[in-house]
Amino acid sequence: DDADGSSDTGGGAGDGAGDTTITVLAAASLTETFTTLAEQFEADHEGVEVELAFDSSATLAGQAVEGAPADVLATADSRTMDTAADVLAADPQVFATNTLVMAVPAGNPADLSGFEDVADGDATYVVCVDTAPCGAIWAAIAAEEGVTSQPASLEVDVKAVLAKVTGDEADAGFVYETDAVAAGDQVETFEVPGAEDQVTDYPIAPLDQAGDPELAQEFVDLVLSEAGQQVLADAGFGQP
Amino acid sequence: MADHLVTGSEEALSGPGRATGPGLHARVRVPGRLDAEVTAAGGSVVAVIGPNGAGKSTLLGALAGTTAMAGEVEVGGRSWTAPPLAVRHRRVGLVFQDQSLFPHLSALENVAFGLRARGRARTPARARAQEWLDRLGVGELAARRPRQLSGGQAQRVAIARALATEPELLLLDEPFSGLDVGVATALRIELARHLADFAGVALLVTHHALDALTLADEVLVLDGGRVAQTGTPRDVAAHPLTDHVARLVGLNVVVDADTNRSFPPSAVTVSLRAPEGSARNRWRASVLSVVPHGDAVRLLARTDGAQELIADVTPEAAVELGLDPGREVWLTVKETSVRTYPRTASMRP
Amino acid sequence: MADHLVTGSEEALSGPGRATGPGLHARVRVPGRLDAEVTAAGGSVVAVIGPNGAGKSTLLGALAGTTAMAGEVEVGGRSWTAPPLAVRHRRVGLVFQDQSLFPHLSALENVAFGLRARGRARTPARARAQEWLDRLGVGELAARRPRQLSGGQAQRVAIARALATEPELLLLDEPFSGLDVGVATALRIELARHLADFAGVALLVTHHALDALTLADEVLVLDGGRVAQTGTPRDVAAHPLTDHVARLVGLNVVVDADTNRSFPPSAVTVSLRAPEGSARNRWRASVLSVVPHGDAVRLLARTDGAQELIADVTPEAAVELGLDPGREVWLTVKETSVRTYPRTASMRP
Amino acid sequence: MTPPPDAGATTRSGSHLGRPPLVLVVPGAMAAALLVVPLVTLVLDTPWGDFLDQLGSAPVLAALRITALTSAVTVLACLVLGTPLAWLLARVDFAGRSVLRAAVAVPLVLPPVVAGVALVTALGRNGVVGSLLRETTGLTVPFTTTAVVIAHTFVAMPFYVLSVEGALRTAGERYDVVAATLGATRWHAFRRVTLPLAMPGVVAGAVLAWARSLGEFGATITFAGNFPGTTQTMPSLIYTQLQADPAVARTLSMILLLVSVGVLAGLRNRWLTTS
Amino acid sequence: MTPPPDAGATTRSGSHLGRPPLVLVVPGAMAAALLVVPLVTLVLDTPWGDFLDQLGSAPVLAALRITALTSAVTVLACLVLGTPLAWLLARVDFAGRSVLRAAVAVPLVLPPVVAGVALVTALGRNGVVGSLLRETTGLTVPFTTTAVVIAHTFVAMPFYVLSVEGALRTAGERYDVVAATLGATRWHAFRRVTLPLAMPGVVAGAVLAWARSLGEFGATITFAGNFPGTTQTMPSLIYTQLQADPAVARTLSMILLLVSVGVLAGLRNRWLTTS
Ligand SMILES: Nc1ncnc2c1ncn2[C@@H]1O[C@H](COP(=O)(O)OP(=O)(O)OP(=O)(O)O)[C@@H](O)[C@H]1O
Ligand SMILES: Nc1ncnc2c1ncn2[C@@H]1O[C@H](COP(=O)(O)OP(=O)(O)OP(=O)(O)O)[C@@H](O)[C@H]1O
Ligand code: MOO
Ligand SMILES: [Mg+2]
Ligand SMILES: [Mg+2]
Repeated sequence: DDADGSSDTGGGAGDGAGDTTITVLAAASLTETFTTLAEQFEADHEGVEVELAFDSSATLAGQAVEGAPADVLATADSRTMDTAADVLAADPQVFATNTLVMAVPAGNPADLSGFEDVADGDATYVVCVDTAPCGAIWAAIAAEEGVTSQPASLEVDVKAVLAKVTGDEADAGFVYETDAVAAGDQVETFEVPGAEDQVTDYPIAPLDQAGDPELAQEFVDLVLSEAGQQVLADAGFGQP
Repeated sequence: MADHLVTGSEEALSGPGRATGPGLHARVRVPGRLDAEVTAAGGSVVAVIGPNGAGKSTLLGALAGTTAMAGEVEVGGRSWTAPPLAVRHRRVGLVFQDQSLFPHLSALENVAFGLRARGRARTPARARAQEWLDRLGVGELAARRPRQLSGGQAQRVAIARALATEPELLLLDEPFSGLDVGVATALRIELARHLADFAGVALLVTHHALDALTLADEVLVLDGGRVAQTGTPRDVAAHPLTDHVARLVGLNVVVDADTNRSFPPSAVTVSLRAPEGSARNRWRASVLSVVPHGDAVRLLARTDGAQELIADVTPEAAVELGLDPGREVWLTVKETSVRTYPRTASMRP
Repeated sequence: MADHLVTGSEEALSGPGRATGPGLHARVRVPGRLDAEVTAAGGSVVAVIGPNGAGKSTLLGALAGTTAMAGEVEVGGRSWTAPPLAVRHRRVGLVFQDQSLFPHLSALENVAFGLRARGRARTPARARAQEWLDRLGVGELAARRPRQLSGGQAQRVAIARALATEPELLLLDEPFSGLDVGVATALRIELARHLADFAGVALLVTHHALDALTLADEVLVLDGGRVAQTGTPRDVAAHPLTDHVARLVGLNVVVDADTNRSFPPSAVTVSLRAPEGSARNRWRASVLSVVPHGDAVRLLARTDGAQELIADVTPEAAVELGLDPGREVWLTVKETSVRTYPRTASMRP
Repeated sequence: MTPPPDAGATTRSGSHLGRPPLVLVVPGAMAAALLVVPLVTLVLDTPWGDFLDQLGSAPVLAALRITALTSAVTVLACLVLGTPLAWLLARVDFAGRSVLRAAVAVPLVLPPVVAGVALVTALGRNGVVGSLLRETTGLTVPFTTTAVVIAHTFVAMPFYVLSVEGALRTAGERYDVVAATLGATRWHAFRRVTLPLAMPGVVAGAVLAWARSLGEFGATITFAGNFPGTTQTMPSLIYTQLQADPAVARTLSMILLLVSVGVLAGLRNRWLTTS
Repeated sequence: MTPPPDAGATTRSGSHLGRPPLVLVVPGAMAAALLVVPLVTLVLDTPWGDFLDQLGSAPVLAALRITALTSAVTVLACLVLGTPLAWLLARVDFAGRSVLRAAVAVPLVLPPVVAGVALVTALGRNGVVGSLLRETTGLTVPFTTTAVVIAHTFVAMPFYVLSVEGALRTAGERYDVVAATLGATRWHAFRRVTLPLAMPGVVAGAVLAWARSLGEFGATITFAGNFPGTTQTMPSLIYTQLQADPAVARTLSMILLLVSVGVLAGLRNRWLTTS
């Protein structure tokens, strides 16, 4: 593969002390955990720098296919990972799962008592659009549970849902467990019935165009390692 | 530049309590360009003459309110400066030196504009505008845009536009320039008729003696931003105080110490050899141009002292003397034809 | 409108093989506005006169290439129309009727523009521009923008701009309008001097008889978009074929069947009672205006037949007869003073 | 302006001035290529097979309706509110004018999502203005079609105002003065003189604003949300489809593109030739 | 233009024309409020505490550098390429002019992400032009700083071109004709007459393009990616941070906003007063 030329450009960005740079494309919901893991990786590998690019899974997968100078791809669902199958150096491995919870603004200003108040009440609530992974899960649960009310908005990603909740623009919203954890005391959560049957998988894989395939694999290994799993668990991710 | 700066005493003069009749009284100062006082009775026409850059257009702009000035303007007994009156509330009819027709409106719409702006309904405004265009001989061009008009046609539309609003103060900046002689004559008469019934004051900027003399009751001579002379047209024509006026009325004026000496071109005798006579009335000159002038032939010559003089001779004499450009001649004038009066120093730098 | 439409036979006339000397030959058709032929020898000055809307500016625009035309233009033996020559390659010096100075450039930069555009370096171009401004008496205004100039000052800058590029064809559209008499006179002389050395052809649009007569070798009279008369200035002045020219040269012209009858104002006698004489030379008229004219007094009167006539009388006679506007008078003219020549039907609608 | 010796009386605009120089044609053509080539390749790359199916589908029709409605109202808001603002900036000398002028340009600089956040801080139900509104009238702005229009107007208006201000300055104040001497109020002069003379700039500004409104989704989604039939515009729909099926998203883009090019080509040439 | 009786010779622009009418001031003020209020509330809502920390952090400095660089180059590209294009559209009557004019406006209508997709189809390494480039020179465009500039230019140029075209039309062709009679080539006339007279529109267009470039991230991320130090601009960084920590994102927005307002206020008033 002759993408090495362009990977130089990407590598050149690491204007720190490192001789080598690996670039990791990661779903936006992995921002905090992968930042921590990258630091850990750098500490373990003298002279190696980890560049992180976060975006929606679909965008990242598309970039990987276009030959983006990157070494590792981690997405928030298997379907998007499949769209990048052509450029994966190894089979993707699931390293984490996530479940949907119902979040309400701190203090629960709408006085909701649980999922039922939303499912057939007149609360203003938001969910992900069904083309996003989180939205697909919501759609499945909503069908299962016979939800009759309409959401106020179909947000493009889970962070947008969270923002509507923390900003108290919506009375409730359906987000991942990890997002609720990250939001801390800005939100309160309620369980969603049937959520445990609708977990989302987070796969990871090294890329064909990796400048240093060994390092790429080592990063994947770190994520799958016990230490890596601990970081993810702390952030609220489930174990695969 | 202070905008409409009015001192205490000036205020007293133009205060609301003091009506001074339907005329115009103005003291106008535009730094570096004009410092002049104008007074005119209601119904009178003032010709404003003076060389290029004398401040004529500046005066008109100041009165209309489009040029910032200090001083005061009082029209029809009402002050336009204390408190300052917005341009649009000054009932002026202004013919701009460059016409300034609205490029996006037809001739008719241009003339109707002022009427519409002052609240006239569309149909009567257009009918009135059409009347004015007809009166100025451009009625059939009503639908044209300014850029589809010739210079003189546009000038006529501009005049129609200024007159149509029936202003209190009529400001005409060279309204006849660019008009053909026939139209100019007709327009002079039309304007004279219009002005005869006109209760307000009209200021007419012109470079033509004829306009000043036929249309005006008063002449205001500007030079270098100051008033050089005022008077009736005949007065000013007979005793021009500036070279400019002398040339305008077709007199020769030579300066002799503190006096002006003026004489008509017909009083000048042209000969080929040095004639007798006092040196004061005798010049060696070279002919610059020779043109028919009525029944006579008019000669323009430049003296050795670089003074330009005009002389009228009979066509026969012109042929006899071989008066072609470049010819060296002697010019003499009888002392009896010379009018002598005090000279006012030109105020132009 | 066809752009530079050239028919086969016209092509033969103006084809590259056929040099006709350094003059101007043009046949210009602008539909609805102009259909005229102009021929002028190199070095000659052609005065273009005619009433407003006659097509004078259109002719100049067509020659400069700024107005689309059909026909051909040949200057200095070279065709400008077959193949069409771009405006910028036509070496014209054009004084626009409305000056058209670049508003964003100073007077100096305006004049230097043509020199710079034709490749002169900055410093010499500016020096040359300054010379021209000095020559036209506006040297000290070099740094001013057009809107900071008076009308006459701008006019002079426009003339300087047109002359500075040393054109092959000089097109002057009322260059003296708006100029004060002194400047206009000086400029006429300056221009006459310039034109004397000028190998190309100059076209001068004017509404002033004086310009036509002093500056021109040829007069081209336009009327209603057609050539009404051509000839030397004296010829045209002596036998005006259109009312317009008659008025321009200060003659009275009355129409009698197929003939023009012209007579000078001095040949008109004014009386209060009906005089003897043939009816043909006698009119009842009412005085429109009375103005000094040289030593005489010039009277403008309108006859019962709505004809305007001018008469020159002595100042004494004017006082004696009480010649004020509105006065009813009789005008007579001796048959011996009347010149009769064939009338050309006015081509204006 | 006085009648010229026929500057502009020629049959074909500019042809008598000689051929356009290479030094302008070459970069101009490069610019055109830069803009046109990606569009052409996008068109070539579009799966046209399901174009008609998509065009007829309910969510697409709903999104087209919302888009047409909100972009039209946005242009109207720009014309009604933005034109006076441009005029104030170009013609009236008031304290703080240069600050306001800079402030007007700021929404241009904000990433659309941040613009949405700004609108939430102001008009959200807990926003400074929004909470007041909610307390007094019980109304909330977000998640309504009105919110879409507000978001579009916030994002598009600066384009309109800057463009019109530029045109007003180019046209100059000269004819305003002439109108005043003829007794026109500023309002009369504005309607009958200032605006007609600046019309090419107004048209350009309206096109900019309309186009910006058509393409906007960042601020819209953040402030107004994304619900079919009320707040989901074509760009929002396209964006969400990009996550799921890029091919469908591309077809949808083509629909948006063709509709807007049709309107642009139709309206704009009409406007430009009459003005 | 001939010297007027001093339209514009007054001391304060417009003051002699009377007070601006309420019918213009009220909607103008409403427009200003709509644009300014959200900005003020955004400023109030910003956690200013860590402003300086953020400003000094390496990713922010890198993103600011990339943003400054790419937006400056974008404006340059607009000036150099877009001005001739605007001139061609305004002044030259060529076949397909109205089609080109519509095509130029299309990138305005595309949602930025779709614009990015279009660029990929053209210049991506499998794109029509991109694959050719790759075969002949071995170079690929995406994921480089050049790609950022191309994306920004693609998105910003239409704003520039439309604005300048509007100004050129407003200014009219009159003085071009005068210049031609004085022997000026079209290029000389363009530089010395056409462009100076349309300068307010050029300035407005440059501000539009610059601002659009500053705020753009949709097309950038899609076509050029989002890599710190090469392709991550401030808006991309803000977008990324919005996913992680909205408070930080807001602080970053403030940084972008303040920097750009500073530049705008500084440059723009200078340009406008001299032109
Ligand atoms: N905007 C301006 N700024 C500075 N000076 C100006 C401005 N406008 C005119 N002037 C100068 O003021 C003087 C008076 O100009 P004004 O236009 O009143 O002259 P004018 O008497 O109308 O001359 P003309 O017969 O040439 O029209 C001139 O010297 C002119 O150069
Ligand atoms: N762009 C145009 N479209 C149509 N008609 C025009 C256009 N420009 C001028 N005309 C008409 O053509 C005729 C000739 O105009 P031109 O400007 O040549 O007259 P002119 O002889 O220069 O008159 P003036 O002495 O008034 O300047 C006029 O009747 C005028 O109305
Ligand atoms: O983590 Mo996502 O792909 O932004 O839902
Ligand atoms: Mg003047
Ligand atoms: Mg003319």
